[in-house]
Amino acid sequence: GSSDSSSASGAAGGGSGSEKVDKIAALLPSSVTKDGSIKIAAAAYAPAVSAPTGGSKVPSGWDADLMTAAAGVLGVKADYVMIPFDGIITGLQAERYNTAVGDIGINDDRLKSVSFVLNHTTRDLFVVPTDSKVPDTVETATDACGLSVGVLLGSQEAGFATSAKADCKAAGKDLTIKTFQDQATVNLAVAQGRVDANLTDEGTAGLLLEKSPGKFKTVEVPFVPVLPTGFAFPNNDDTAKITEAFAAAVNHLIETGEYDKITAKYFKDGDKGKVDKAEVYSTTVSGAKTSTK
Amino acid sequence: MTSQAAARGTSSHERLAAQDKPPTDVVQLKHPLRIASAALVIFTAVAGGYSVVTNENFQWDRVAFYAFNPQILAGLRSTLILTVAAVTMGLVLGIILATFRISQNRVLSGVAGLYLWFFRGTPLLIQLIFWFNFAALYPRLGISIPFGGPELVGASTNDVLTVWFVALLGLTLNEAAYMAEIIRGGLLAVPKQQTEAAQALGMSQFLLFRRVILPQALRVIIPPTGNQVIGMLKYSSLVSIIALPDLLYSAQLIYSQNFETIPLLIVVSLWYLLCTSILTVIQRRVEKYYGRGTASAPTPKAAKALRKDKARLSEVPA
Amino acid sequence: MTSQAAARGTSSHERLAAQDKPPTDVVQLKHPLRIASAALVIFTAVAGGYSVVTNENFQWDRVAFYAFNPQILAGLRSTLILTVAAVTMGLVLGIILATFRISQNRVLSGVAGLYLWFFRGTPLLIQLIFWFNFAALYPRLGISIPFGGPELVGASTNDVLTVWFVALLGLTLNEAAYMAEIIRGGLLAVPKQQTEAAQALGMSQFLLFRRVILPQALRVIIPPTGNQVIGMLKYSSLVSIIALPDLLYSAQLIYSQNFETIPLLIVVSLWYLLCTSILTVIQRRVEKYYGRGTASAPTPKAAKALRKDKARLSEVPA
Amino acid sequence: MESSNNSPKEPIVRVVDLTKSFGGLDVLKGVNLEVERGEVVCILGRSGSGKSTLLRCVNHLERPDSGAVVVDGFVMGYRAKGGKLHELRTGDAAKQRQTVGMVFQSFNLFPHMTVMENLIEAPRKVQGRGRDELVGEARALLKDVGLLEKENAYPGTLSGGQQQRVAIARALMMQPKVMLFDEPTSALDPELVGEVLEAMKRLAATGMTMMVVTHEVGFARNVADRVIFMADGVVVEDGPPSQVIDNPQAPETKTFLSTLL
Amino acid sequence: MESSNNSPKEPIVRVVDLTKSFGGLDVLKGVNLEVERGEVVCILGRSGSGKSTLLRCVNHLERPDSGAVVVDGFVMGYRAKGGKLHELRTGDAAKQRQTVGMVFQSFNLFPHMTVMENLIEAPRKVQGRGRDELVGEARALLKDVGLLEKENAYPGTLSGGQQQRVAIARALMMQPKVMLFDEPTSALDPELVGEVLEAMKRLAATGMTMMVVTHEVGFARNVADRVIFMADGVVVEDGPPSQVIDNPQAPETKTFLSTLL
Ligand SMILES: Nc1ncnc2c1ncn2[C@@H]1O[C@H](COP(=O)(O)OP(=O)(O)OP(=O)(O)O)[C@@H](O)[C@H]1O
Ligand SMILES: Nc1ncnc2c1ncn2[C@@H]1O[C@H](COP(=O)(O)OP(=O)(O)OP(=O)(O)O)[C@@H](O)[C@H]1O
Ligand SMILES: [Mg+2]
Ligand SMILES: [Mg+2]
Repeated sequence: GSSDSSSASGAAGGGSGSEKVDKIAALLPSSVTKDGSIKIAAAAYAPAVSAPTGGSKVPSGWDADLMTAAAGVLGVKADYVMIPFDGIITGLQAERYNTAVGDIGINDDRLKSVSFVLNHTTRDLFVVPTDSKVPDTVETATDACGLSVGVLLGSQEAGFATSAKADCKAAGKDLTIKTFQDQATVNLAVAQGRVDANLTDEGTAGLLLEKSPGKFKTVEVPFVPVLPTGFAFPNNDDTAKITEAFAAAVNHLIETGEYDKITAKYFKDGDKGKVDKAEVYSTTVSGAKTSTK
Repeated sequence: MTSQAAARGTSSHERLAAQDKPPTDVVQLKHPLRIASAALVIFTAVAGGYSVVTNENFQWDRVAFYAFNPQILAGLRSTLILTVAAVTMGLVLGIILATFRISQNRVLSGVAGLYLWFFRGTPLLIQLIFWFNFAALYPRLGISIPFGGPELVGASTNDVLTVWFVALLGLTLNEAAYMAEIIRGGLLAVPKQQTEAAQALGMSQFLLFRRVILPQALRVIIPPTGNQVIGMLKYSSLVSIIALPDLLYSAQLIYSQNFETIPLLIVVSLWYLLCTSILTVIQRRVEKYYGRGTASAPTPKAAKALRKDKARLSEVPA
Repeated sequence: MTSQAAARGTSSHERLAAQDKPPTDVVQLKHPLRIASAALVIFTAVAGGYSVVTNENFQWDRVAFYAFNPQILAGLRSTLILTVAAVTMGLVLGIILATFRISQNRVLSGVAGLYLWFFRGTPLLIQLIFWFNFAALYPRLGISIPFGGPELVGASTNDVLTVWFVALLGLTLNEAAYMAEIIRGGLLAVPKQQTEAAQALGMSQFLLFRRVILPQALRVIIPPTGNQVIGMLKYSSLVSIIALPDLLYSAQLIYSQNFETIPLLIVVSLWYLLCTSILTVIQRRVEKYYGRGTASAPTPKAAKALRKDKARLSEVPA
Repeated sequence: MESSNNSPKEPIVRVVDLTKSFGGLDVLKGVNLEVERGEVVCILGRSGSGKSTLLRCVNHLERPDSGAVVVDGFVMGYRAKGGKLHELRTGDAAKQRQTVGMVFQSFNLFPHMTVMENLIEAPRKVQGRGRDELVGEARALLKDVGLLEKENAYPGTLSGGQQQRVAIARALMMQPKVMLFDEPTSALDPELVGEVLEAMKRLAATGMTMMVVTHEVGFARNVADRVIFMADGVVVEDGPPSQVIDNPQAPETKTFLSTLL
Repeated sequence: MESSNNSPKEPIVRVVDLTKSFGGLDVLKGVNLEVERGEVVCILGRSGSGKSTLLRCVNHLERPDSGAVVVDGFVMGYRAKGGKLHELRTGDAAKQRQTVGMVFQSFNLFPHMTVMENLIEAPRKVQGRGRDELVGEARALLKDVGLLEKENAYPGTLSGGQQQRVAIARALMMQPKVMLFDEPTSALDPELVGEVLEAMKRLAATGMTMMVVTHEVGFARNVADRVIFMADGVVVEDGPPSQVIDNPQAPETKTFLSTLL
């Protein structure tokens, strides 16, 4: 492990609970500790990840802050690169990055290519214009038929929308899906009525309502399962070690209460998605969960 | 001094004596470098090809699997429709703009200039986002009394600016700016004398433009237009920003879910290469056709001037 | 018959008798349509401008707020650096490719042809994604014995292909393909006689290329190169796909959080317009410079041919 | 070899006090001139004396600054009405030009049309005449100039002399009252000059009114009824060839002819 | 007005059994020719007879199909060694061309260089000589052809005759042993022909060996030591001007000269 205990933790995110813990840091594989920093792909997806401002290179947001804190516990420098959401998994596969943040949902498809450390669960909602005729709750997928739904390219929600569309097809109806390349464009599309609803996670929905007061409201969608989300890691020889280290770091943050502080900062109405324990999801690490089912 | 210059050029040669017959056996020059470089290039190509074929990261089986995927084919169709429609409409609008630009009327020419400046000066991507979100600026489109007067006829912007409409609008307006410059060049390339000859025959402005100027300008216009079509085929992929699933975006939609990025990009590249190759062949054909009658060039004098008046008896000046 | 034709053209005129002096008072033609169209255009422009300025959806205060945002300025810097670097390197590679393409050596010319076909045939976007994910295909870059032999020197692909490297690589390889065609056109535009004149003076291939052909070709090459630079300025925004924060992507990063899409896009458009306008002015200057010495054209005969030999005494054939 | 026209005294072209300048340069400084019906007038003068500009004013390719050109009683480019000249719209001015045929130095055939298409295009589209009738007429004219077998050739494949003869036929297809020739042979190789002059000579013999700017003094002497000498934007000499060419009075004419001989 | 050379009997150019064809067209069909040091040889012949091709073979701008050109004892384009001709690399062939200067019909000055740059470019870069020395030499040559005041002008601003005189000076800057002229005046307006012929005549008087393809029979008669008449790829007549021009034997020569007179 690294012996350099003074190694800088992320400047912005670090709090009292993110000092280096040597025992946990020792779990990191040498390929990471070698140059004292980890390369993190971050997809701007407020409020999970917000792009850095004012000369800083460190993004903010609950997912990013958590990562920065975890890096602090592990005693490595958090070296962020902002990338588009749909570039995350490919970037990991190309081993361009050691890990990635961005409210990345864990699912079986993704587990074929990458591994995760659970850090949160996310509930999805429809965001609709305030004057929308969509009812306050859409119970089943078939209740959503006939709508046109905007989703973000590469997101889990895009996957759920696709399966809802299949359900509608089976019921002899249809559901229109529009896939946009960034969340800002989805928002504009909803605001202008180009799509009826934006299927997105709770955090994003909260932020959107906050930034555009009076324009939007949320609609509950119980037919969409609650998603585990987490830090993503490439599948390679070091996966077992690095996921173990990060799981330990997150667990440490949960224990010290730092985890609660960070999420409280970004979820105004109280965070409904907190987890008790960071688990490893992987198809290559023995002992890890291999499926979300 | 003269011998010095000669010595420099020819010092190592075997000089023939005045009455020696020069040898007749010729030893051709070998080009070892040329052969070596060719060999190197061929070797590199073969090694690269071998590596591409055998590297399993390329996942050729997945490439084959996706090549005729219905979503991909639908995307290809969208791309082709967009390209053809945008180029055609861009051509028409471009002709209008070009005639405005070279018109005597300062206002028209100024307006066309402003148009070209704006549409050539901003990225197509931004133009597309703008049109797509035009409803955020003007929720209703219609004709109304300006400066705050009431609306006469109108409709909701989003009802008018559907995704396809926006895509075509953006691509066309952009393409028209480039086509206008190409067409202007073509029109200016037709000699002024052609206009005069047509006028002298009593032809009206419109007739002489349509029957004399335009057909000749086309010869100059066609080759760069071919390039524009090929360019449009590729740049039309920018419409993915407004969620119109063209060829590339259809692939992105698939790989963003299943992460088979590389094979899907290969599929898309192959389709693009196929289309551009076909277009290139068509372009050559069309160019040939428009060269008809002018291959042996209508410049009456230029070439002949050099052959002319060779035979002239003259006394040398004293 | 002759009178019939005349009647058609001039029937409604007042015919002068043989000894009438024609009137000298001239009533100029009015151009009501021209004036009306100009008025309409100016009116539309003013109304449009008024609407843009007063429509609060444009959020001009936010535009002003973001215009000099440090992130935007940093993005602008990246865009400019990318443009300059990619065009410069593309030019160098383009010269090499163009000389390959017109070379007598079939292999070199074939390889260059293949290069052009591939890089002009696939969208830049795909090329960028490819290079960015090259590590997924080849985790290590290096020189090794081909067909599966051991590696001699090498490095991890991702260490070599940093974001900036990929961006420059992608843009340069693509740009080179287009520049090669432009340069080839320029080289072919230099008259063959210039080559012969230089050869007759004992110049070597290299010298004649560098001192005679290239400077003259530049005159033809510069104008389309200017267009390429302006194009590159805009198309370089595609590097946002690999998360290089250029001008456009910097704006996207900001509006992805606060959703102030429209004002930020206006800011970006204004910067692009400013840069392209400046580049256009520079382009005009450079074109002028390279026209030096050739403005009054070195075609010895073409023009003069038409003035020549006018005075000739000849008998009419019987 | 005096031309055999029986000169009826009726001017078909009248140029009255014509002036024209380009920028600051006064090119025509008050030209007065009459051409009788059936007359062949050759215009001589050194380069820059305004010969081409004069011809271009006659068929209103240039608008005069002042003065007027009257062809067959109509003021070119204007409608004379109530003692005033009302400028014609471009469309009407174009139609009016039908009465005047013009042959240029550089032929100016339409390169993308065959010889036949060159000939019938304008009469069909401008005069709205039938294709069949025109083809027959065109063949007759091509036969006259000895180019019947070239009707489907493109101009680019013809020699300069052949192109110029096609250009003459093309102008005649419009059945003009006057034919203008602006140095019709000066862009030709010497061997080809003869055939064009021959065609013009035959045209003159049909009684066509012709104004010919030329440096072919031989042609002027043999074919012209009248020779006009221009210098510096005015007519300095006007008379039968025997007088102007062989016995010039004005010093400009003398100098000019001496450089030719 | 016979030229004043004192003809030393030593051939500086020898053309031996030279053949050359383009595609299927045999342009040179076995040309044999010798030019003595200091001799001025004019080559006549009708268009297409192979005159230009012959000159271009002499300085190896064209590679002969068979036969050879020997200039000052060296086979152009080859190294004669062990009874064989070894082809030179392009670089060496280029250097070898220095011994032969060539002036083209269309001047071919470098339009992007001033007159002075045109003159000193090749001797500086090819022969590696110093700038100052060359500028002095160039000024002397420009003075000879009467163009000293034009040294900083671009070729595009010169008349054709001036351009051609600069082209002659440019070729002379390389200090060649033989000067080739390919119709040096045929692209010139008639008024300008004289000044170029005059420059050539003065060059001949300095004792320079010259091969001149020309149609200026007057020049040939006055300046040439020998006139060669080519027809259909071979030399059909070769002798002093008094013989070839004024008393031709071959039927081709007779026909050719009769068209000129
Ligand atoms: N469109 C124009 N713009 C400016 N100057 C012109 C124009 N047309 C002619 N000129 C000038 O007017 C003068 C007379 O020209 P014009 O062509 O009538 O002379 P010309 O007698 O026909 O001479 P040439 O024998 O050379 O054809 C010349 O100096 C010419 O440069
Ligand atoms: N590079 C070439 N390729 C093909 N044919 C050629 C080439 N150069 C010359 N020829 C042909 O060879 C023949 C002789 O050409 P050459 O130029 O030597 O004739 P010339 O005697 O100089 O005629 P001119 O007086 O017209 O210049 C011509 O028929 C010409 O078309
Ligand atoms: Mg004229
Ligand atoms: Mg020749």
